[in-house]
Amino acid sequence: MENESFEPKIVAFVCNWCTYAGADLTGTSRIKYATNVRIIRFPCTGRIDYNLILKAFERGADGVIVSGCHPNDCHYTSGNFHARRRWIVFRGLLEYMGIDPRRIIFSWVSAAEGAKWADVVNRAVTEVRQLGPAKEFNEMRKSQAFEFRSV
Amino acid sequence: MKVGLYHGCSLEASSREYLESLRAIAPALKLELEEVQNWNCCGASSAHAMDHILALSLPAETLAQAEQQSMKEVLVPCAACYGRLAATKAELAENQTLKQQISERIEMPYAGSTEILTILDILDKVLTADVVKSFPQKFSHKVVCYYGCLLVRPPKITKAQRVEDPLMMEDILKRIGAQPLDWGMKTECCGASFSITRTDLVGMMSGKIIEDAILRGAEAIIVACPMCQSNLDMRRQAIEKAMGKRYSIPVLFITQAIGLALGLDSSALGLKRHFVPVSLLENQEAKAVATGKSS
Amino acid sequence: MSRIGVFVCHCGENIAATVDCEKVAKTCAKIPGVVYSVDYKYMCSDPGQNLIREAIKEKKLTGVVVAACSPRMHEPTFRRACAEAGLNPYLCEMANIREQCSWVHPKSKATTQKAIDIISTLVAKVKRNRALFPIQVPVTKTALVIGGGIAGIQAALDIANSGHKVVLVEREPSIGGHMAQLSETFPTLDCSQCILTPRMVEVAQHPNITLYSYSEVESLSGFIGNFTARIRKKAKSIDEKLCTGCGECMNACPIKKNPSEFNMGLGTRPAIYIPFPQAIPNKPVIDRERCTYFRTGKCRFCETKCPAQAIRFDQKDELIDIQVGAVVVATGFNVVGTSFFPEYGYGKYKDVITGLQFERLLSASGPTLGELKRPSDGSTPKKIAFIACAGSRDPAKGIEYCSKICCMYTAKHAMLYKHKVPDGDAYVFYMDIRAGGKGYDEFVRRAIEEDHVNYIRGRVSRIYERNGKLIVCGADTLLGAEPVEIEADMVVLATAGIANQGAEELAQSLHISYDHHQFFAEAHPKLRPVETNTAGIFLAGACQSPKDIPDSVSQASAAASKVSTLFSQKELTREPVVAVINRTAPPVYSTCVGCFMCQSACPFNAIEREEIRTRDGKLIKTVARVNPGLCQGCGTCVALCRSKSIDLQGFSNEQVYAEVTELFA
Amino acid sequence: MNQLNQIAKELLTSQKVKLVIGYGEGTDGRVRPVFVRKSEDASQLIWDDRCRQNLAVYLNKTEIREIGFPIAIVSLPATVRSIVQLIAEHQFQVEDVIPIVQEGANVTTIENKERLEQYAAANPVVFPPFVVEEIENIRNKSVEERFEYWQEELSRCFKCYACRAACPLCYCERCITDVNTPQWVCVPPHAIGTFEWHMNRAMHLAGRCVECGSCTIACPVGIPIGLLTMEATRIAREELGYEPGIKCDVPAALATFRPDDKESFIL
Repeated sequence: MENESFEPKIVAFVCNWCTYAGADLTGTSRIKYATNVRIIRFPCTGRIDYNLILKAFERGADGVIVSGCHPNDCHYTSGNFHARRRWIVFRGLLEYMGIDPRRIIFSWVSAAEGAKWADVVNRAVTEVRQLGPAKEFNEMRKSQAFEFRSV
Repeated sequence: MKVGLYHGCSLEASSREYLESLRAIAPALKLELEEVQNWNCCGASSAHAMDHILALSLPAETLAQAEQQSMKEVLVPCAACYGRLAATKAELAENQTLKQQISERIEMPYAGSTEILTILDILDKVLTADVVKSFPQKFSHKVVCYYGCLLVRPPKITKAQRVEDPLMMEDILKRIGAQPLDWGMKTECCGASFSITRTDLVGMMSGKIIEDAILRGAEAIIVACPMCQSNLDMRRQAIEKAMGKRYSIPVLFITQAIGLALGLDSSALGLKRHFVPVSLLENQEAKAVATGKSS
Repeated sequence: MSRIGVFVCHCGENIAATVDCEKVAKTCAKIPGVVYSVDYKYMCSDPGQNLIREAIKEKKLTGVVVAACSPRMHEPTFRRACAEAGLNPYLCEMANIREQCSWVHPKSKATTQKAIDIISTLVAKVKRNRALFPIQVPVTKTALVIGGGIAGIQAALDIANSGHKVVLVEREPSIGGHMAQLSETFPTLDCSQCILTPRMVEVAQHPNITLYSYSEVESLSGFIGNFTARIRKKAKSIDEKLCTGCGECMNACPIKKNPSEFNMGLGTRPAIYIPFPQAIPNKPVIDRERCTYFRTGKCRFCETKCPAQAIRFDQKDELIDIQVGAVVVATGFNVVGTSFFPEYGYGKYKDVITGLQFERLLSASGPTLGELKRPSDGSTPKKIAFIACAGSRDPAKGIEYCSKICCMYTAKHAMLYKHKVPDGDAYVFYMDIRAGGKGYDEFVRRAIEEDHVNYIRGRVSRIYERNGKLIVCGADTLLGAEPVEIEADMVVLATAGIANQGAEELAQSLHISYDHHQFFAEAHPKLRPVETNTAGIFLAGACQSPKDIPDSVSQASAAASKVSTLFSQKELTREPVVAVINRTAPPVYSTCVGCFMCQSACPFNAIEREEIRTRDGKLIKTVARVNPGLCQGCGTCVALCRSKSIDLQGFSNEQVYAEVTELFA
Repeated sequence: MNQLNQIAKELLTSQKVKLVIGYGEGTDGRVRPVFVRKSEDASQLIWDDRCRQNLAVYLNKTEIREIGFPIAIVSLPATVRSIVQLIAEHQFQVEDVIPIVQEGANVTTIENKERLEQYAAANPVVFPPFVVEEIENIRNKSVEERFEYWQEELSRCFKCYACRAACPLCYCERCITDVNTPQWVCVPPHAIGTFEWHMNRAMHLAGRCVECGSCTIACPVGIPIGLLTMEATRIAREELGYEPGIKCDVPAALATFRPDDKESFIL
């Protein structure tokens, strides 16, 4: 839409047993996808704290991907179920406070879905590119008293 | 039960007896048939081979017409017409742009809300136990049911169960007292449209079907599609030439079998129009089944 | 101040092709805290690992980041290298710049920059890593083997012979599995009973093996070295201690006409039965669905006739909890029935049977005592058509894989048929002959050349019955797809091997993964074929994918050796990636406020309550505590804790926080 | 309110409780919490429409805990629900607290779990009309308008944490805002700092907030922050099927799950 040339910065929080392995499979199958995404590995989606998503946006991310095992596939049996509950509440609150929920892409990607991972990434990049830079957080950051030095 | 009726070309021409027998048995089955106004050809013969849009527009126009007459269900006795109408409905339901294009082409609104039923669907619904109780006699003959192809295929459209070994006709015939026999040629090809260009092939393929029916000791072959009936009945000389034997086993529409159970006379059921005389009672040849010898 | 070493791998061309490794190494050298940054062609090779070991010693590194392939691949390798150089292995992290960077992006500045970004996040993480030490966990030196087929038997014997206790659980009344149903086995044609029964007896008599037949595993909890398995011992209605296996009850039982599962429905068996003569344990079981007493309360003939008064109608299912250290899953496979094939008559023709049913007809202990008789009229079939790939390699039927064993047993069937009925004609319709084992192809050649089995390469399109004969309509593609019609007396379908019933439920209760055919998933098809992703649970036999007896036995022995290595150590060392709830000085003792949300969320019940009391016993506060033995390190509690009182070693809040903020620095 | 004074006196004289927490007359017509320990002071207790503060917040204070359980407490319906939620979160047992409640005309005490849960369930939240209207008006806003609304409201927040102090369910000794390794919540009260604080407060009260309104009352700059925790609880109620503060032995909403929790946004 507005700016086709905008290259969004996206961080991906993924679980080690399914989506991280799926992303590895995307690699072994040499499926290409956009370079905008940086993956951070967690033992399980249950370990992904919503504060990290806030922190990513606060520090300048334009989009966040959160992905893990399909229900019933979790290596720890219920990590993804807990995560899903948190995402339902967190996403609802974000939207209530005026943040466009489409900036966070939630997905289940199993260790066998290499192609799906590439698809999730590419869709995320195009969608966030259309949404443009994270204007809500940029606006909030403008009112910060001093520039943050990386701790 | 009130239901729309789509004739199609063969019901008014080569298989007039199918329509006559249907009309004859309808009152007894409490079946009200309201003909679809100015229906047109369903494109079964060649339209779908030549032009896809034409092949969709023809049945769509008929269905649009039926919608105009606010018909919820339309009975399509001929299997070929059924195939075309059902396929069109399915394709247009999936593809909205095509649906739009077709309704512009036929200059009529097309919603695709009408249910399309085969003769077997309707008979299954109307031939209830108490209706059959009022039948004057039983159609107690040993018969084989021949489905041909379009009645059950393609399964995605017809939603038929047991596509390779269907039992719908057997189930209906049992209700009127018939004794359907199990045989291997239920869905074997009769040669279909080669009937015109390569009658020798039809002779050989339909011949195998007739041969197997005789072998099983069937007194008649029951069909529910004009094409099957015409190949097995009208092409009987070609069959006898190809097989080098004479066969006098008759080929009846299922509606005619029901008509006989209702005690209607043969002219009402159009039995006179058959190439192979339908004389079930005197026809001994079918009884001397063992060697398949014939006069 | 941390002294981090960054080691960038070329991985031959795999990384270097699209990532400028020298530039990456140079740029990473400038990251604050990095004192050594170098790139090398093969980091995982010995010289590569030496590079790390030397650097640790010379530069006194406090942390290492190896930028190469996925940590799922070589994290253990590099952590071991660091440990050998004296650096705590958990101060070494891997940056995945191959699978998740070089392989998935074209050669460009952005790709190289991405590699640098990935490394800098891991450097930020390593700066906050702490030295961690493996947790020592006691190992219960007892193994649980689920499934009493040849694979289960072999695994149980191997483990028992290495001096450990084994509990073997079999769902059917007797062990033996499908192999017991076979007449003779390819390629040597030795009789399956003769080679199997001694092993079954060995299992029954082995002091280390406890056999629970007619029982199922209901649930499994705990983790490697410390599983608790709940076994449901279904009521046999027999007191096994008193019963001598004399068989009087079976003769007395009036309800004879029950289809025998062992004979695949061809023969019959009484309501109180043993599946086959050589059954182990050789004690009958009452089939409560068919026994008149359980339906109407009458009869009880077996009770009157039993010399040992061993019949117990009121016997109840028993639930037994056992502690085991490892589990071998050997639940075997099943074959598709004839009703699966519309084109072959939906299973309505009696003389169209499956390979297993044909085995029963060939077997001396079968329903026809080894005499080949047609199920329909009992006559000897003079012409048999064997159809290979019935259901297998058929995506339209949803079974796209090859079941691996059918070509061999079809050749065997044809050969045994010719031995029993020399003047009979055997036709085999096949697509390709897959006889890749030792002595396998020679076996098939023998069937063709010596026993004159007619092999026709082509599919069978339809079978219908005429005049008591089965008309098999096929085509011979080697003779120009010329139609072939055979009037056969019997047709044997080599039907597809599929997962056993209940495989999915078992996998879910054991928490092991399975594929969309319900075959259990091995950890790595090439490198870890007999392990699952769940530590301590191993696989053997056809439950992992259809396979023949030699493969099942070798997998069983492999799984057994894995169990033995697990049991060889006194204690099991476990990854120290576990959660820890903080403790601080008095008077606070811990920032945990005892809401115990973590306790209800923990899937492994690893969180306990700890009462902090003064020296005179007055309760100060109740806080949560993590049992490191049970905690699997999923971290659900860490993200859940409102007061941030729990942290996960290896993925601590500071580490993941640093990774995120570093990315956008 | 002599019924209340009567009950309080009896409880104190019979040593059944060591303390009665209630409302008393404050300066110039305002009401203040009163902590009665001697039976003769029971007369200080009053109960009229001015008494709206949720006294359950004092049950978590260390000074009160040192006096020791059991403790009687004058309870509005919201207070009872807070007590049930605190019991569910293992802060104290049912027998530790004796709520004094109004049932119809008379004042009684609750002393067993069934009655406690039954009373909590029987008196759900009733929002005054102006609150209902505010909730509606925010809901009808678009995402952008809501962003403007909250940015404008939260700009007045200077992080005095009065809301945290007033909330009975905010009983952490070291709050997440006090954690600086790592610094989860930015300390200064600029736009991002307040956003992160209020987002965390709402997430921490999701499925726990009994909507007593104390936080909104307590906010010195009049930000309707109660709406945030009410939204969190609305999500827990409508999408997770979880009602806070009515059952004593149910794990917290975000500490359990249902395999078929509905969501429409996960690819």
